Amino acid sequence: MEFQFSSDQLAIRDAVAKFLSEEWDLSERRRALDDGPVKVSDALWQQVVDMGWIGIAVSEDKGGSGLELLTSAMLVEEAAQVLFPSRLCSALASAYALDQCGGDSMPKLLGSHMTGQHFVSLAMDEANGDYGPENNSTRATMSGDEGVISGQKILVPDADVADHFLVASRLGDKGVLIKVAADAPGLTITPMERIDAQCVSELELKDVAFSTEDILGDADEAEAVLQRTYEFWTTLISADLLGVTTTALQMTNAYAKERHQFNRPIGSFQAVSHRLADVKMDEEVGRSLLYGACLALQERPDESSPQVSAAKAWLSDAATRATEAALQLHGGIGYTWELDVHLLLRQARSNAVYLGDADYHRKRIGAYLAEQLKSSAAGVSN
Amino acid sequence: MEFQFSSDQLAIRDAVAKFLSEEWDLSERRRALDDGPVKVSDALWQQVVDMGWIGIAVSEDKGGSGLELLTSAMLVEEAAQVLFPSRLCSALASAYALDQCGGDSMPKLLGSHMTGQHFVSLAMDEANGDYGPENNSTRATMSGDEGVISGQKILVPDADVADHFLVASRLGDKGVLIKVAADAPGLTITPMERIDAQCVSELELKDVAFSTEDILGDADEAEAVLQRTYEFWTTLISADLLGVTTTALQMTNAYAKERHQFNRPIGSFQAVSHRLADVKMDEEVGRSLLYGACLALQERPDESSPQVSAAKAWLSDAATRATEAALQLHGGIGYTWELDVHLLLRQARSNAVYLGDADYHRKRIGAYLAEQLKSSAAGVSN
Amino acid sequence: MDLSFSEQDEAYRQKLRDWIAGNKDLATRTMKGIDDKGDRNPIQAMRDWQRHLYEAGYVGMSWPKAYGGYECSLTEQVIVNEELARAHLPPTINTIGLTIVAPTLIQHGNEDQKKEHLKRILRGDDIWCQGFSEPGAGSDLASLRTAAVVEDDQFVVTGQKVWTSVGPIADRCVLLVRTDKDAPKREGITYLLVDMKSEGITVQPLRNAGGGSHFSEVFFDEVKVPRGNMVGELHGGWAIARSTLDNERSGLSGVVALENNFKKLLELVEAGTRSGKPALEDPQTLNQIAQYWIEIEGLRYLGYRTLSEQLKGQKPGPQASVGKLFSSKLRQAMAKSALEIAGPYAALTKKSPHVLNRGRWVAGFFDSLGYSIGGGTSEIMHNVIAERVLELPRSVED
Amino acid sequence: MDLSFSEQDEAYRQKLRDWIAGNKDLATRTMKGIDDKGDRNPIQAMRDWQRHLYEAGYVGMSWPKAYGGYECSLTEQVIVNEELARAHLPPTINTIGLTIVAPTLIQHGNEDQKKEHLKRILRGDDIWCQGFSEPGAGSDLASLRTAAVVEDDQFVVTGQKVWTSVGPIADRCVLLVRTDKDAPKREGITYLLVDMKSEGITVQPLRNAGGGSHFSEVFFDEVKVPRGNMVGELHGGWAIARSTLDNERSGLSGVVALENNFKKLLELVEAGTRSGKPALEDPQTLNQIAQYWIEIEGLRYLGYRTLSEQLKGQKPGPQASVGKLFSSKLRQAMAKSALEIAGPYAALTKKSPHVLNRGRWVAGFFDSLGYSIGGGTSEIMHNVIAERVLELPRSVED
Repeated sequence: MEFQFSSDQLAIRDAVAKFLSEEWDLSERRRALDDGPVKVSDALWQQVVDMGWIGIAVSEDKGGSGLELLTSAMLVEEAAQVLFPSRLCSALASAYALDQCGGDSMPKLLGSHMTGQHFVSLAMDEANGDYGPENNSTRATMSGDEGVISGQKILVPDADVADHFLVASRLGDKGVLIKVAADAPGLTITPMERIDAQCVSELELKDVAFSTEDILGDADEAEAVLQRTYEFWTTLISADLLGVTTTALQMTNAYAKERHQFNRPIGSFQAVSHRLADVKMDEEVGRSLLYGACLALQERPDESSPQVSAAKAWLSDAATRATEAALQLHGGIGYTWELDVHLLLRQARSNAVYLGDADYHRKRIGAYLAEQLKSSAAGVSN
Repeated sequence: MEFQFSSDQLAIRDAVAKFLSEEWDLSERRRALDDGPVKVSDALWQQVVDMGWIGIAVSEDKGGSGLELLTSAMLVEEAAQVLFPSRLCSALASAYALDQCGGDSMPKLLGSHMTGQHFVSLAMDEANGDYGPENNSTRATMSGDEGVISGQKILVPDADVADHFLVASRLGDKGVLIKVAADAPGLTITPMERIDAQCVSELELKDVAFSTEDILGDADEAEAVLQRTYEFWTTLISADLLGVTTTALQMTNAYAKERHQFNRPIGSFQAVSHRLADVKMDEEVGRSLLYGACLALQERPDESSPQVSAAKAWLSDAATRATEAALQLHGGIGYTWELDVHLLLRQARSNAVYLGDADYHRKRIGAYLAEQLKSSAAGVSN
Repeated sequence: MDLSFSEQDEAYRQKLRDWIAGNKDLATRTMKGIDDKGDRNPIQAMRDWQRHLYEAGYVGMSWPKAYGGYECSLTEQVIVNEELARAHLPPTINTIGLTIVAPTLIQHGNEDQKKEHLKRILRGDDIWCQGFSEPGAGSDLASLRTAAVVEDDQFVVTGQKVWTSVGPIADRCVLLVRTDKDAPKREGITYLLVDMKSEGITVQPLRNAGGGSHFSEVFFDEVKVPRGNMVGELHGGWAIARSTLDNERSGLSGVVALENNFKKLLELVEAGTRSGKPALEDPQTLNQIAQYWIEIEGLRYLGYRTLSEQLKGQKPGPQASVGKLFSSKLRQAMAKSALEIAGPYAALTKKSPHVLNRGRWVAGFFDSLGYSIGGGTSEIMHNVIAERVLELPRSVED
Repeated sequence: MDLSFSEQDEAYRQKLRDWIAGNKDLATRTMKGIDDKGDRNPIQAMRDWQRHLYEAGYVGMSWPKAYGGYECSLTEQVIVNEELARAHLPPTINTIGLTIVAPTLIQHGNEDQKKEHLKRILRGDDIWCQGFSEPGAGSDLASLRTAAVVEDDQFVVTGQKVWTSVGPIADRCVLLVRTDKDAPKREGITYLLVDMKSEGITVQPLRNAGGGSHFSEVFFDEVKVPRGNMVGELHGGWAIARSTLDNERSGLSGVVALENNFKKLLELVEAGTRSGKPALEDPQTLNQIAQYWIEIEGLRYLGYRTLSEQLKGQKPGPQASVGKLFSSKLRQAMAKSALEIAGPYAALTKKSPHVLNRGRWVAGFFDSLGYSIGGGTSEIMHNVIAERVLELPRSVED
């Protein structure tokens, strides 16, 4: 039994942390709030690619490192701690999606995605008032091997660099992911400005053409590919929320030791220290749930929803609480533009409502529990 | 403009407090937890009656004092502060119901209720999974001037002393209060044991006979009489919750000043003092809402539901929080049988779910707000 | 118990409403930044607006007539607060002058100071800012370090203040300075009135977490302040500042602001969806909305209780901190709910074409986070309630 | 990452399950209070049960073989904790002996003490209670005042202890006494082993808020304790007691208890109504239930993380306080939800014919309130996390 990072993983983590601290300046995010979405420079992205991060969970026979999914989450958590842009998340998530496809073209695309020649992004969230791929209203219709997609996607990441999108669509009574080229006729991309300055866009699809081979996964697998990719991407967002939580706690903890008021460090006041203890509890529970989600995804990807939702629901709330506590406990200085606290808060709030908010994920768990009861299963979990 | 107690009311309050402190020992409640429901002795009840408490809000032409409804709430709050039994609440509520009836028999019954010859109680809550008279399933059917009632009522107070009950029933498409004698054929009374040792019972009604003149209020007023009585009684329960909140706060505040740990009074630790500050806030807001409910009931009884629900919802939560804080902040000693804290907690929890819990009352307000929106009223309140 | 206003009061309210109706154009012009001369000059427009309000009798209502006030009844003041807040009129630009400086001068200033400043404050001739907080002295205000040395008949001030509203446009500043470094920290502070045009003052806008610049930092480099500008005694400034901090209001106008906020939230609920259904049919949303309605009702009735006490001549006590603490919590909760209802659009900036209500909710969210910090953090408000209302022993020693 | 057990571990689990299956009658008999001789004697039945468990190899699993233990692996201990909790078997009666006294003796006792007590603790021959808390020394345990005077070769103990579990049936007691009044409070405390049959000891049951009497007060009136019953050095008792307080467990068996609790809550939801509809169709109820499920999952995975660290030979740190604080909060929230779902029946006692689940929920509610007080209040747990995990400066000075 091992339910923590292996020594190999710890070594990767340290290397990632070192690299990021040397190459990435999180105050870039502050600048981007004024000057448009935050970007990873081509040179830096090529370094990331060259280190093999994108293929870290991709199976070895497709050119990846085949490491367990926890490693991907660990990578994202480290990146989030220094507010490295979400591009890493979408790159990992689309690599995961492509990795599940046989045939010829998808593995090829995956290969060039991993080497940085292409960038594949994903389009899932919609503006229809609900979350989750099961509620998507983007529709694909086919006749023969050809078809068209119509619909609208929002908060699609990294359209500035993506040459392909994997678009979650309804096809008949199934949900599937369909690959669409960024320059496909009928596809309009409009930038959206997110409060954390990440690059997100709206995709408007009007009869965008596709063929059978653009659908990810075989006929009997395609729906599972969409669902698993959603679960995996959601888990990466949870890892991102955990990273933000950790940094918020560390920053505030350090400040509470250093800042004096009334001749004492403010961390000696229980109004401060007990609130930080609550944040610590939030973080520890969140970290545990994230590991649980990774394990579930690894071992039984098609039954991982409850664990994935548990992590996302908890961490959406926890990151919000942690960053709000950070702002409050820093007092006036925490409320200034120059301090990083609001950058953390912006990312936490953005991701808290990304790929399903806490209520949506609790609703999924509620449905799962009700289902369990109906099938009169004796065991609640395990 | 005056939105606080008048000097007359303050004088009454002081007299009530003095009387209760001399005549009522709240540790009676502890004894009753072992030995059956708590009782007010006949002698003490007669004193209460003789002081004119029961008729305090009854109109002067019916022999009461005709004081504003706030005075009744004040009386109940004082009584609750020393955990005087709920009999005062039910006596005031049934007096209020009877006061609204013309004719001959009801004013007569009211008269003897006010002088202590009779005791009239009320039966509203049911076990049908929802709260509020609009959801009652006790049914009355009539043919001519005669009729029968069938149904089940729970948590009916003071059946040990009541000779009549005012039973909330559906009659056709209306809700009404119907007077039923305690010894009426078809009526079975079973005691229920409440965690605060108050005397409550279940009433089982099987074709219990009544006639037109047992219905409270004229045909066009009867439904309003039921609804107003429900609002008034609910407000008195809110006052009871406020009294319990106040005592819990006072006890804990005193203890926090006196109890020393780590060479300091525990009230100097923010974990204690800030929680008490929150309870104080709960109490101040609750008191304000209670006054608002009394004013609404006084000035526009048939439109008072939102204000009544606001007070009940808030105080159900506030009293729960206050008594739980009292128990926690007293530490080990607070968890003992001998300390009064658990008596307050028991009463708070009992009344928090009496005549509608906080969620039910928020649901009423939600419906009111939705209605407001529908009728596209510009103003939210006022 | 009686919440009704007298006939006389209602007549007063009607007169005010008539004034508001008759000055809609003026209000609109002010909000567009057009001043009385017809020039686009937002600051001057706001000064002009305050002067008009004052001349109509709606500014300085409680002040002695001797200093330009109207000596109105408290009820009339409440009516004016309520009606102005409801009508969404422009605010008075000289808030600090009106609520902090003037009450201080009336209570502690000498006759010359009153004569020189009060009328100008009322008319908006001088806009005042406040120099209290410092980077190292936030919650622990009395530990401030901006120093003044007495030289002949003047003070020479050096140091830095922060969180100064209207800094860049202020004409004058009330300033707390340390005049005795060796005394206990509360006994070496002096209260000064400073001309912002004095040499050595630099004002730098301070951007907040939401990106706005409502505040500024003010730097003092050997700024000379005449001795006559001292309020009260040398080293006696702390008690004077403290008395202003206590000078809380009944909060009823704050309730109207919350009600306006709530109405917007209701509109959002009416238009929004939760779980793919209209939000108005979602029990959880309704439950939450109902809770906010309850809390606003509670604050309003709390305001009426405080007002009743004031009408009887009692001074509003530290109970007002209950309102401050409670309403900042409520404001934050409502802002968060709005974002939840906004769903995936919740995280967009006002620059995004997709943002809801032109970014009102996101901006409101960032603003709401400041309410529990500015004007005394929620932690300090808890201390105040614990120590001064509940009379618990102090948790903070100096 | 791997949560699976080795084949060997699974075989061990199967053996245990077989043992449990083969001893169902014994467990039922124990719960009915029938001892090995067939007499109705609940205490003896519980002692017998523990002895059988011990002889089967499921008590004292981590202890050195030299003192009667089995030196099992940590994984085996976890398996036993989980399986015993899942099977709803009777608990071991000598909990304090097993979890507090024995680890203390193994670490700090002398050879005579280990030989005399350890095996008897394992077999349930001696039931131990703990005399630490006093009426005046709760959270501030080190301020205890029960005093022992050294006379010749014995201590003479006078004072009072409180919150003593199993007091009336205990054979022995671990006791903290003050032996030096003038020393700083942590340096004048001695750790004693006391025979509960000693002259001068009076045990009085203490009723709790829920009406039960799980605890007692113990009075000491010039009780003589041989010097050989001292553990460690004279005045050196505090460090010994402290090391036991730190001796927290991975908490996985606590998770099973919460899971069992949650199952009962689900049954209540399945049967209950909210707003006149099945509670299972009420979004608010489902939302809340989902949250509890999430929190239990979180605690379980937290337990696995701690266990992983222990398996690597790391000592479980003060992180365990996170679990304690979190689970007491969760326990209270679940108990409150149960009462809410129970609706108007929520406020009935178990004596009422109408009460739900024979009063389980009301009793559970009162019990849950004790969890945030006993074994270190939630306030103290917050301090522990703040000071020992986050390394913040102390908020409590001694």
